[in-house]
Amino acid sequence: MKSKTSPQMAVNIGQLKLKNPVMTASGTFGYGEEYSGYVDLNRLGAIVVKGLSLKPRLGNPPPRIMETAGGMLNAVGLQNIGVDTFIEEKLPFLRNYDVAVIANIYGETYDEYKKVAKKLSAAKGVHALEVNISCPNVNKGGVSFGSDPKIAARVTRIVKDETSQPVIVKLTPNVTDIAIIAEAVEKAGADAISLINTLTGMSVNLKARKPHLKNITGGLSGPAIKPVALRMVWQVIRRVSVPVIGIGGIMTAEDALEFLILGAKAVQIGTANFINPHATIDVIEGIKNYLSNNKIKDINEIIGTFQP
Amino acid sequence: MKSKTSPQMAVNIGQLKLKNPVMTASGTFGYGEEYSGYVDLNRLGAIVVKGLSLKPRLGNPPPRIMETAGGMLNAVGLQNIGVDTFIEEKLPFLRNYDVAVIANIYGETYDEYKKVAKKLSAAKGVHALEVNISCPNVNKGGVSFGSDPKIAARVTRIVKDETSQPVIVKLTPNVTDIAIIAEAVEKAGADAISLINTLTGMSVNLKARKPHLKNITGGLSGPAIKPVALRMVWQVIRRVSVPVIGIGGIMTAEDALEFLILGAKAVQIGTANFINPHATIDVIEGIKNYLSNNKIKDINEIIGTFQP
Amino acid sequence: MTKDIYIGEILRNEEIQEDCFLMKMKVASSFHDPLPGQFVMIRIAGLNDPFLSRPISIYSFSRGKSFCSIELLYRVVGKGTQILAGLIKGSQVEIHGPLGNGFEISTVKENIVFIAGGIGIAPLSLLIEHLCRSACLFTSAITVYLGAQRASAIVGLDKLQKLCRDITVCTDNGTLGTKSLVTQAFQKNIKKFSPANTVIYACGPKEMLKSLAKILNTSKFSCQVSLEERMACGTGACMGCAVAIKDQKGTLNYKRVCADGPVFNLADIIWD
Amino acid sequence: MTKDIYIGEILRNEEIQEDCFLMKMKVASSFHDPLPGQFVMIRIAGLNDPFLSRPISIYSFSRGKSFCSIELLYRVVGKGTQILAGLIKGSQVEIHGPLGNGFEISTVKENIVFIAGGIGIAPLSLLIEHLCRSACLFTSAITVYLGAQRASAIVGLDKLQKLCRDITVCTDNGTLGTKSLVTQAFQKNIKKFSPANTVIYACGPKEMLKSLAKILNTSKFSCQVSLEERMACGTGACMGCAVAIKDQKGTLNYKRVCADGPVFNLADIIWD
Ligand SMILES: Cc1cc2nc3c(=O)[nH]c(=O)nc-3n(C[C@H](O)[C@H](O)[C@H](O)COP(=O)(O)OP(=O)(O)OC[C@H]3O[C@@H](n4cnc5c(N)ncnc54)[C@H](O)[C@@H]3O)c2cc1C
Ligand SMILES: Cc1cc2nc3c(=O)[nH]c(=O)nc-3n(C[C@H](O)[C@H](O)[C@H](O)COP(=O)(O)OP(=O)(O)OC[C@H]3O[C@@H](n4cnc5c(N)ncnc54)[C@H](O)[C@@H]3O)c2cc1C
Ligand SMILES: Cc1cc2nc3c(=O)[nH]c(=O)nc-3n(C[C@H](O)[C@H](O)[C@H](O)COP(=O)(O)O)c2cc1C
Ligand SMILES: Cc1cc2nc3c(=O)[nH]c(=O)nc-3n(C[C@H](O)[C@H](O)[C@H](O)COP(=O)(O)O)c2cc1C
Ligand code: FES
Ligand code: FES
Repeated sequence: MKSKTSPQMAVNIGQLKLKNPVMTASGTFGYGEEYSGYVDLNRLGAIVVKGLSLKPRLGNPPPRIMETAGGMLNAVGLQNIGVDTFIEEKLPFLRNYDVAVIANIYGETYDEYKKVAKKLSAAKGVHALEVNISCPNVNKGGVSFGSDPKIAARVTRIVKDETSQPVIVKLTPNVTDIAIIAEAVEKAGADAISLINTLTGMSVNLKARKPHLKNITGGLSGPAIKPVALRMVWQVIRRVSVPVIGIGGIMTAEDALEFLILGAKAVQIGTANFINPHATIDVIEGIKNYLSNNKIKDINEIIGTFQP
Repeated sequence: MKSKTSPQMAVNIGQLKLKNPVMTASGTFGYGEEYSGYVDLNRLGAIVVKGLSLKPRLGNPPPRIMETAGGMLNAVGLQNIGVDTFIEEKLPFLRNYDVAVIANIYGETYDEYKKVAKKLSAAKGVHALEVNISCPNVNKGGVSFGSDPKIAARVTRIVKDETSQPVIVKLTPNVTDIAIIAEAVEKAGADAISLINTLTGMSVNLKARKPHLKNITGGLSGPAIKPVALRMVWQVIRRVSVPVIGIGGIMTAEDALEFLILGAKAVQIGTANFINPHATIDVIEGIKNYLSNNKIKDINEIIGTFQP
Repeated sequence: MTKDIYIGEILRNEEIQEDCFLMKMKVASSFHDPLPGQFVMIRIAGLNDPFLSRPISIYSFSRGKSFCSIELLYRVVGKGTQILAGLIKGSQVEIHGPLGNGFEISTVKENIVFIAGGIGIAPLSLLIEHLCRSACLFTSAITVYLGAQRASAIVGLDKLQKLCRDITVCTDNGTLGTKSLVTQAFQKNIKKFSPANTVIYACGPKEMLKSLAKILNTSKFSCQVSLEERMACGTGACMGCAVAIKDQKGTLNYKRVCADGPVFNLADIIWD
Repeated sequence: MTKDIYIGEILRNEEIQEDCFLMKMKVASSFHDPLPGQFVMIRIAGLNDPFLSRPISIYSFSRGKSFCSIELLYRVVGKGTQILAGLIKGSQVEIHGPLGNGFEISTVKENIVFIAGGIGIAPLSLLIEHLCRSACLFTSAITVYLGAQRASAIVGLDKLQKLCRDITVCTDNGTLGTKSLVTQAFQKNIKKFSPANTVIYACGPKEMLKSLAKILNTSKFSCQVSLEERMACGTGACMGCAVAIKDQKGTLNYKRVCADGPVFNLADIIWD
């Protein structure tokens, strides 16, 4: 039943051209290396690396993760090697591959975002920036940058001013109205919007009467959050005209197709990598099969074909 | 290993005295009747009935529910028989039991809340009101009453003015900062706060390229949302002094104990009833066993013993 | 009536046709005698994925000395039924029921017509069995129209053949019986039956019931159908399994398939 | 090296002690030879509850003509291991590995001391086997201290006895061997060993490793331990399995048990 010509899988996120719409989600695929034994990185739509900060970050004390029903909590606390070490030590490895590399960036102050963006903008082998605005804003007493449209817009503008690379802004779901934030960052110049980051959650160790995570709360990811992710993509997609990248609980090609049909131009695979190190390739293959079986020649033909 | 004297299970929610901290969650236990074959209603801490509106509500067209990973979506649309029919036809049945009955109320306008509260306040056999403020506010273009602290406070005050019964305000999790809403309703006179209602989610029917729910979006409940519920209870409990009732994904006694240890004075069992019609009793028995096994004489001794 | 959750121990679980399984289980004798058309909610104890229980009609029931046995006839269509199909002898399931209202049984009619599409035979079969066993009824009064897409999707025929004689089998592609939609096969013979002395029972896919509704539209035939909807509780509490039904005044009301049905008068159903 | 996900077909899965199971499975021969101390991530294909894979050390490994066989020794402590314990012969699991860094093997030492608490014997056992098989080593150089709370929690002893002679068994309650903590039993004999010519390998509960750290505190013994932490990916990507480790300058760093470990120098670990 398979058609002989392979379906066309390339999609564009603004100027960024991807082989296919399947990326890795930041923080779930290391710096690419960690999965290079399992996955031919050349086959991926893009690799979004672990969130980078100006200085190396120690991250939170353990325990950092806990399993939940259909998902997991993490409080890694953005442990990372810092932008300089990334450029020196990790980027050369990634340059060996013919794959789009997206640097996920993170700051505790506006200035940090600015500096990280600047450094990465000058680095060879980075094809786009993804701005994580879910982190607590040190200037504003810990309220997340991403929960206030004005602050979200300001971060976006600051990063845009530092780079000529496409800027993707990644939204947090822990807000009353995500569409308002999306509109604000679009207006501020975002070239694309990705969503969702993790939902804030918590897990209680009954025996010890303590939190399971040392950090008390953590970010919930995995299939448990897929319904929330789909809803938010649906909300945002109708309010912005820039491309939207769907993230949240995608485990299979079918899950990914749900986001694409809703109107997401691409998707990111997060927690699924942990359960199945081959998940990204399985999703790509699954989408191809779906297109072939349904005699669809080009992935773009199905994006946004959802009928409410 | 069981101690011979049964542990003391009674808790107080303000003036409301409950045999034990286990209630049913609104909309998941009908009007009590539906489960009276499976559960001796006399054994429950309280029965919270299906949300009541001033006039009977038809509810949303089907399909109304969909399964998700570790949970379900519902878009019942508050189908109910209306407050008058409830008082005439359902309350007499409940009066046969020695159990606290809590009426969950719902309005599309301030005035509807007021009128429903008034009617129930005068009805014999209603022991408290639970105000559902997660519903879209028709006056404010569909934004939920519960997502704005001022509106939430106003609804609380309106209901308080109509009744001498304890007023529990039930919060929606679809907000940026639930603690602000909790503080606002406490200040407005809420005698207790219950949380969480469902997270808004969505499910896509890939084959039909349509939503699984006719209403497109629905409320996510079940174990998938427990981490979010625990986190929100934890956020609220430290900001208000009125009793907090924990709701969200409680399937077992252990789940319930997690909420109690965090500081919730009582819990509600929702979706679990669907999976196990005997869930409420299983939770009550399980808590008793836990107390006996740990030689704790009174449930109140463990409430709020969590050490962050 | 006290209701309970029962452990069903699988005695047998066989693929009797392509993708179609017959599961026999034993449950404690406190299980109530089901009415034809009632169903159970079934799940695998301790398994949270799939999360919800699944509604399945009672296909056959018998009461032994120390336990009851229940047969379910089901088609594998998704995750839940797939997992059921994998259960082996000795495995345990959790069930509760019997749930819902059975068919209204009128013994005064001359003709009783059954129209079943595919797995829709499951709830009807118990009713046919019941009617055949009730002394006051001649099996000659029973006419069955059994249809499916293709031969391999025709199930329950062997049991039927033991119960009654007037069976018309049809398949969409003609691989068994007449090549015809089951509703068309019935329509061709509709003149044989007088509305006043006939009662029709039907179960099958929505499209089949819809065309039956069209066929019977202006006629005076009384027709009861068993409907399916996604369910969460199965006990009438969640309002999840709504179906649009006309009340006496003809206004739309949402009824619960689990508690107000699954059997409804075909004429009362409002199709979308 | 290309890494893959393997299907493990259960050959045997028996409770060899109270709550302690030995699982033997066969996997395709492309599975790489594990180093002692390495582990696999294991899950039941298609089952999403529990959600994450579980890390289990490779207890034993052999390469046959057409497939490899892997043995896992595990204790049932929660949902995941409970489900593993329920698997019967012929069931399939999904594994990936071998993961992590094994023990550093120094063959020049005179004495090799193993200290295992309970199920902690699992990763050490493969190392002992390896050392015994390597020609350059006399089994007399090996001393094993094997401890647990009670007799029924002592596992892996039979296999050990086939490999080496100098085994001290101790239990907290004295139901087998010496009544002593395993670390105390070692401490009593510590004078027998010279730091320069001895290497220590240990695995067990955190408390055991902590007291071992205290015992060895100012000594010059080189001691490698295998640590456990909750894991999500097992491949170094999620940063979930962090453990506080001193770097050369003595500053705290979070290392990944899965990718930087699970074997660490005891002296580098910062206990909370
Ligand atoms: C009262 C009642 C009695 C039933 N009796 C039988 C029976 O005797 N034998 C039998 O094989 N089936 C019966 N069904 C249908 C059966 O419940 C569904 O096939 C089953 O729930 C599908 O579960 P799944 O996980 O395999 O499929 P899913 O993955 O949940 O869904 C697969 C497909 O089945 C459809 N579906 C899912 N749930 C239902 C449902 N409750 N009703 C109708 N379609 C559904 C979906 O829309 C989808 O197309 C009955 C349904 C009801 C409501
Ligand atoms: C590298 C490594 C090798 C291991 N090798 C073995 C082995 O060979 N045999 C064996 O029996 N066990 C081994 N473990 C421990 C094993 O992974 C846990 O016992 C298992 O994950 C518990 O899963 P569960 O679902 O049964 O328990 P859960 O319900 O998840 O937890 C039950 C208890 O186990 C603890 N626990 C959970 N996960 C881990 C973990 N990853 N590490 C330590 N404790 C945990 C929890 O804190 C809790 O107290 C190893 C762990 C690691 C990290
Ligand atoms: C362990 C872990 C670490 C993460 N780190 C980051 C990060 O550094 N930056 C970021 O923007 N998102 C981070 N995320 C969020 C994911 O990229 C993704 O948005 C989220 O997990 C939801 O997708 P999923 O359900 O497919 O995992 C992390 C998620 C996990 C589970
Ligand atoms: C089918 C269904 C109907 C519900 N109806 C109501 C309602 O009428 N009023 C209300 O306040 N909450 C309603 N809820 C929310 C529940 O009371 C509860 O807050 C939520 O389901 C989370 O708890 P759970 O995960 O234990 O189900 C409903 C939930 C479900 C699943
Ligand atoms: S399934 Fe819950 S009311 Fe019918
Ligand atoms: S488990 Fe993911 S980094 Fe170790």
